[in-house]
Amino acid sequence: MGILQVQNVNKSFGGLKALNNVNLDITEGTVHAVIGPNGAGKSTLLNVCVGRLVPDTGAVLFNGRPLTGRSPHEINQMGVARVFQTPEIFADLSLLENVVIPTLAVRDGSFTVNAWGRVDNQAEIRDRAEAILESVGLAEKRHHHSGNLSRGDKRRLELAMCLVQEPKLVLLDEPTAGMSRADTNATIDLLARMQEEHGVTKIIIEHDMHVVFSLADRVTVMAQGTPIVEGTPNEIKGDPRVQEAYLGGAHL
Amino acid sequence: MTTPLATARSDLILFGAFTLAVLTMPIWLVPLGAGYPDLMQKFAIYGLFAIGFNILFGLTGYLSFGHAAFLGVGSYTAVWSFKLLGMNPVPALLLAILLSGLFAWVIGFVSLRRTGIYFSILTLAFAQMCYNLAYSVLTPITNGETGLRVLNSDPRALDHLTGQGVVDGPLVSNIFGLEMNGLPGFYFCAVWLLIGMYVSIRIFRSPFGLMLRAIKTNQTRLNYTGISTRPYALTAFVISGMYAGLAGALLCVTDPLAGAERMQWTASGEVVLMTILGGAGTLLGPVIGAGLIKYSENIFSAFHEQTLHDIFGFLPDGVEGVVVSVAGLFVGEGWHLTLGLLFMVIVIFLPGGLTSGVRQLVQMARRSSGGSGRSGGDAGTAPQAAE
Amino acid sequence: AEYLNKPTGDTVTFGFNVPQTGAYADEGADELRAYQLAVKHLNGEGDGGMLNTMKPLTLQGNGVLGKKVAFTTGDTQTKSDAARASAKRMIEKDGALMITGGSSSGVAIAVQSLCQEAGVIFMAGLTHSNDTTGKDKRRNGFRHFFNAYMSGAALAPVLKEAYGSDRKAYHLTADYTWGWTQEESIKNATEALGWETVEAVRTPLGAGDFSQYITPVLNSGADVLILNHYGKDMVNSLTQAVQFGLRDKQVNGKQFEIVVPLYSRLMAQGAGENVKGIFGSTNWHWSLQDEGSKAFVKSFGAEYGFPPSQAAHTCYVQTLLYADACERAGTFMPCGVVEALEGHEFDGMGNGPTLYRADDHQCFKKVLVVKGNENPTSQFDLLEVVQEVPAEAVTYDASIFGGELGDCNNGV
Amino acid sequence: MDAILLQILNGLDKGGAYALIALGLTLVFGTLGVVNFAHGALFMLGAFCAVTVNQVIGLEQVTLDPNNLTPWGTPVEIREPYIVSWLGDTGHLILDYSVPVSILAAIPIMIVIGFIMERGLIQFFYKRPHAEQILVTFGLAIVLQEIIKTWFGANPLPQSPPTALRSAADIGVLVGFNPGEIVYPYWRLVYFVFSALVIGGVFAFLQLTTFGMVVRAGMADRETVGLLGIDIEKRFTLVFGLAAVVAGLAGVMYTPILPPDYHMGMDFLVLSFVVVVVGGMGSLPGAVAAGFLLGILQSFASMTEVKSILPGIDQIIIYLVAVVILLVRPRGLLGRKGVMEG
Amino acid sequence: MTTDTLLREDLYEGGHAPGVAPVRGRGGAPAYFSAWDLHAYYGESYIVQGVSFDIREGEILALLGRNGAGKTSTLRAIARMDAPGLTHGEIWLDHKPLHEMKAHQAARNGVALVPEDRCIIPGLTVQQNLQLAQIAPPHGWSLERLYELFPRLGERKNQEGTTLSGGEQQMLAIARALARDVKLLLLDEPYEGLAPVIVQEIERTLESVKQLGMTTVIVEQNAIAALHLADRAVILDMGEVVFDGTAQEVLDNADLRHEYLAV
Ligand SMILES: Nc1ncnc2c1ncn2[C@@H]1O[C@H](COP(=O)(O)OP(=O)(O)OP(=O)(O)O)[C@@H](O)[C@H]1O
Ligand SMILES: Nc1ncnc2c1ncn2[C@@H]1O[C@H](COP(=O)(O)OP(=O)(O)OP(=O)(O)O)[C@@H](O)[C@H]1O
Ligand SMILES: [Mg+2]
Ligand SMILES: [Mg+2]
Repeated sequence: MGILQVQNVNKSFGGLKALNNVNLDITEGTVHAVIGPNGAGKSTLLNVCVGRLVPDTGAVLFNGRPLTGRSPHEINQMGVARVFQTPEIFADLSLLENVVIPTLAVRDGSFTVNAWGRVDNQAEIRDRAEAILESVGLAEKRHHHSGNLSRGDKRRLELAMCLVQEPKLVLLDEPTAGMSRADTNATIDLLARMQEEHGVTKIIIEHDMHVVFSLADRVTVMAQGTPIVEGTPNEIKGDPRVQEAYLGGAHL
Repeated sequence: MTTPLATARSDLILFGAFTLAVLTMPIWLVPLGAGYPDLMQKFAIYGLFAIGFNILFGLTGYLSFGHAAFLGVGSYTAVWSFKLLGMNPVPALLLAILLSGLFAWVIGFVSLRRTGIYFSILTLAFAQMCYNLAYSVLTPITNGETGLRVLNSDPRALDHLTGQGVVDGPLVSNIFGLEMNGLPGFYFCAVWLLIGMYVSIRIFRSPFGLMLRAIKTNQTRLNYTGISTRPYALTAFVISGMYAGLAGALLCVTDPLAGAERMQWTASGEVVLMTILGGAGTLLGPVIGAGLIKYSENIFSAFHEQTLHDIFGFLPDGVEGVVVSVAGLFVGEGWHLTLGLLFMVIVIFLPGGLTSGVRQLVQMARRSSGGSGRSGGDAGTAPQAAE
Repeated sequence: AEYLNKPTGDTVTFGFNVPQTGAYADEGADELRAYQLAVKHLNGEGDGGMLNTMKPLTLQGNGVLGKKVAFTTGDTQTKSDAARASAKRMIEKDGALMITGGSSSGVAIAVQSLCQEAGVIFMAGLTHSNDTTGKDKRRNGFRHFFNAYMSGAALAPVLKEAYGSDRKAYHLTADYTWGWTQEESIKNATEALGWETVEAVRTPLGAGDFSQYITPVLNSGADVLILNHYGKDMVNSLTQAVQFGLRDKQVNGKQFEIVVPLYSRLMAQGAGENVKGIFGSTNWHWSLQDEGSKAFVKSFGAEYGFPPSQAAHTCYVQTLLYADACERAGTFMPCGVVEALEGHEFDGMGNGPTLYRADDHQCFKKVLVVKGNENPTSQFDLLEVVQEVPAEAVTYDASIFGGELGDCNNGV
Repeated sequence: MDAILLQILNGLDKGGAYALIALGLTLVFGTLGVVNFAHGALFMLGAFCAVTVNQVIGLEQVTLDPNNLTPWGTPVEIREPYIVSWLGDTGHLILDYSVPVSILAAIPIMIVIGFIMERGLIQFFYKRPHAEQILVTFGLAIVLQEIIKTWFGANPLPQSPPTALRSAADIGVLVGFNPGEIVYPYWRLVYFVFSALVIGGVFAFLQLTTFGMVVRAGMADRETVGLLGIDIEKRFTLVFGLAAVVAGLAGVMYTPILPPDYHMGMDFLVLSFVVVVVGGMGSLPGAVAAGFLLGILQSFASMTEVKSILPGIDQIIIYLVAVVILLVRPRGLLGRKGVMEG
Repeated sequence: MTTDTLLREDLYEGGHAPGVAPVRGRGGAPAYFSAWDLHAYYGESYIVQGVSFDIREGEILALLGRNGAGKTSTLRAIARMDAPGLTHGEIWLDHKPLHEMKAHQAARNGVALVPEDRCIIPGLTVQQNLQLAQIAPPHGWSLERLYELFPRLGERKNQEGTTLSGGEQQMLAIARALARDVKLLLLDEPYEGLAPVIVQEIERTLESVKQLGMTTVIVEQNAIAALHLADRAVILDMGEVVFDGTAQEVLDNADLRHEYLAV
């Protein structure tokens, strides 16, 4: 049994069936890519997993415990972190503070009034935060205002914020969209390295096939709210349905 | 604004300078015409009120338009404590903090279900309900329009126990005989202001404060970071409610009367204005804003034609007449005009309020004298101490 | 010092604490004009005003006790807190020995108790609640203005004469202490005539639109509407009541009537022609023909170009009375002044022979019953004096409103 | 029954006024994203347009009567409006209709005031935080009201409706009630119809015209609209002018009901914000719906029967309803997601 | 000597007389579009630091560079958006001084920006989004013609624009630009976040736009794709131009690609 199980999930927006009876089983320690045309319901699927949306029917289980009905912070505290399609960061704060916050969240839990200690005196927190910034290549900018980062940098920052929590499962929604090749490659390296070091389970949504095929152990292809094919990257490449629905004539 | 570089040392310097400035107020305020106890007490009390408000608004961005309710609750509690227990301010302050905290918890619990202006209007609605009821229906508790006062016939249990029950002068709050009016009253308030300021600095620099600022910038992210935002915001709300309650109680310690207007929306608006005027989210800003508003309220309104003639007496007659009549528009009954213009001028020319506006000006001056490069662009985004 | 703020130089400072902002700003401005006139007269400038008619008179026209009168002003904003802050400034910073002014009872009571605690004299301005010299009276505080009880006592006989003794009254009352005391006083007075009170409805202060309180009057069976409102509330509720056609109505075979127990000329101006023919009471009116009134109107009118309001009158008189009391006492010491004012009888100040009653520091004098003028000859000629009710008719037992004067306080 | 009907009428009338004031506020907020604390001041300025027009048409010729002295010794003034001495009865008629006549004057005046305010001040605050918008517009409101106070004094200045509309209409008879049971002032009926017309007009303008489409687009994303070659600022200025006119007209027409004074803007400020927020920030239909809802509830809460059960309910009803609605519906009656929630 | 000083001197020798469109060094023909020494700030952050390039009529220019190089900022500065604020520099399009204009004036003079995040206007239908583009003159393609080019949009014309899928939104954004009379089309990452099928579709669209001879600047992370489409390439780094040459040169120069584009 996998770390994350999506069971018969349905979700509609008005008349639109965004998720149609989705079943998914993610094996612990693997990188699972979800691809599919725009509007296939990939982001919606992630939103259901992290509690941003409540499915109409069906359930999502994490390590056998249901995620549905829990609030986002509880889900995160269980070890699920998420990178959004449009970066969600603390735009008014410095990069360092941006990563300090998730670090504190891991240490202190979802609510602790720690109003007396100084943040800058908490060495281990700072060290961890600086280390993670270093590893995503943002260390130099750590005192910058994060709202002024370019989009690519915002993505990386958000990734750092997730990774610093050492989650059991990371959900990444197009982590390299808008990134230059160089940065994309760096991100691939980073993710691959994290994978080697910590073996964190990941679900990645990506349109960049280069990323998908470099990282993914398994790939699910979605179209119109339903997974149509699942398999290893190589199986997917050859599948005619995938070619038609998603890849078009793209050469890989 | 950014924490990591605001070192403990720079905070200490800030606090030391602030302490010095506050304690020497009776000296340096005299030339400004503000060196009399009542106004200095008001500076300290409203400064405290604004500091507390800033913990909520400056850090979390939740703009409460009903904070005067807690000021009122604090005042009423203090007077009731005087009436029932006795004129010692300590139980009055403690009870006021406690009760206003409780009120804030209830109101905050409900209001914090909403954000943005919806939150503001919820708090406003609660405060206005408190005000309207205190003014009329709740008169048995609040003594309505006249205001709640301490009477000689009140029980004042502790006073009677300690043999201080029978007073043949006015009833004034006192600690072991030291009466809390005049200068002692000011210093009593000043001590509380300093405590309040110190706590505020600690909160600003703490993990808790960081979480509050994170609430302001991105609640969604915070939720997905495993933080449940509501209890943080509620704690901040309660803390700032307690500051307000403390301020309300101090108002009654220095002058044992609690009136309902203290809870009116204009009073809530006033603390909002104080905070924005001085600079929301900065440590000193709110205190400065509070001082500025209270100063203009008390000093500008006190001018009248006679004083103006005295001031401009050196001018030739014809000119003097014109100057006095023009100046007369801005003082005395026109002091509101001055206040309005002050708001406009400050916010137009000093965005971010007095403190941050001044800081920006200084930076701008520094930049135009220094060179600029790509890294120069970073100067604006690089961290600074809070003030 | 033997008392607080004992003047050491050649001036003595009075604190004029009036509303300069808010709904009563015009009234406050008029009060301030009167105060400045009073200071002039006390210092021997101008034509002397009521100093020429005041009896007995010890003032010399050279200031008070040889010291020139100086003054400081402040804004009460019609809020107790602001008024007290401003009064404190006068006492602590400007060294004022006497605070006077105000346009509402809440503020008057708050400032009066402040002055008591601080140890200066408070000479109330316009305050009409029974409480000011009733349950909230203070030894250091004095009121020349009349009160709600006197309004009722003065109005009732006139109303009976005009509208008969078989009437059903409907009260709309501003929901705060002054409104309640007035409602109570008028109710008592009219019920004693045989009127029936159909309903007494409390309206929120500053309601603005009173239509939802007025429509129920239409079919309530009442034939008189009594508006226990003051200031803007009175202007609005009266205007709107007239618009709802109340005055054109016939109920129980009688013409429907409206009564505004406390009138002021400034308010009447605000309500415009809606006041025509409506009864009420006031403390004083500029058209009075006694020597004191004439002298005051003359010097005020000459100075400012229009006649004084009743608020201006009471403030002017209070200032003179205080100064005279100091002169008579030979000291500014509050306790001395209190003694000089208590039980003091005087005349020539516009309301006939007057007594400052020692028991509650309330003046007893003539009360005017007035009616909105049907044919005003000028913009100031809005009220017509129907009757000058003698002091005896409005005097009551000091104990009925409770309260304690306490001891006088010199502030040291 | 008649009491309830009358209260419904009251509620509609009051609601019309609330809606009209809230409408302009929402318009400015929804389009320009500006929290305008000076909106009440615009309402007040509108009312003082009526006062000014009345004073101008009623300008009097003053002759002194040396034989007749005032008690303070100056000759008595005899005043006669010029307009009457020139036009005779027509003059009287114009004077009588000064409030409706003021509408003609108020429209251009309010447009100009709106333009000046927007160009001179508000435009610089589009991108500033709401808190600073509040501070500056609040300052402006104070300045405006103080100027009015210096000019016109603090006392209310009564304005009469035209004589023909001064009394109350017996509208109950029309629907079968006894005479005298349901009477309602003509002017309030006029006000209600007027507010309905203005509200309808504004809606039609924004929903049915291209201008409206552009403005709505500009509300959502001003930057992109600029990229399409549209000078959105100009249109925003027009919108601000429109909002000022709506507020001003609401003020003009309200003068016979509530004698205007310099403070009336502040008196309505909090209320109008509550209405707007209960309706949902940025939603015009919401503002209108909330205006009527609060008006009617307030009327009912003031009934003696209700007050005897819940004392003081009429003092807090608006706020209580606001709390309840905001808790049940997160964004007010018809609010949009994401607007002013940050 | 850095590449860019070399290029500047090479291209803009002698500068140009004020008020007159600069003359292009290369070939001597007047440039259709030229940006001259642009400097722009976001508040206090100095982002565009002296960017200059020009384009001939009908040419397609690929503007490349890594994240944060200032590509978007340059496009926004050219389109005269409020941020970043242009503090220095001149922009000329068809003899019109864009640097003296505001965004809407620039748009009226033929600049059309298809922004990074598409900016479909919420609350309006597809059709209304297009109509909006045709309110201010001068108009470009008719709606019919646009629906012919983008049949998917025609099918969804009454749907609210923001509910379209990412690819459709991109089409709408391009169509909206074409609905105006475009002299200079600025495309900011038109392929971002799109499925390969859709990318191909957009590519085809851009090919057909290219056939029309529309002067275009395209910013794209997918450098190879952009270079295949483009005639010329400009590479930005840290807010400065580090390369200006033909697209083929970049494709041929592996070092250059490696250093600035990592491909
Ligand atoms: N909150 C919502 N309300 C209405 N419709 C929605 C909502 N969220 C998503 N949709 C619709 O659901 C469908 C699936 O959307 P989703 O965002 O999951 O697609 P996606 O696979 O992530 O596409 P892309 O690759 O473009 O990001 C789309 O048609 C979208 O328009
Ligand atoms: N609104 C802003 N305020 C301040 N700085 C900004 C802003 N937008 C962008 N920047 C900064 O400007 C620089 C250039 O950003 P720009 O968006 O132009 O880069 P880009 O080349 O388009 O990058 P990307 O490929 O990531 O989109 C970056 O360093 C970024 O941090
Ligand atoms: Mg998606
Ligand atoms: Mg970009």
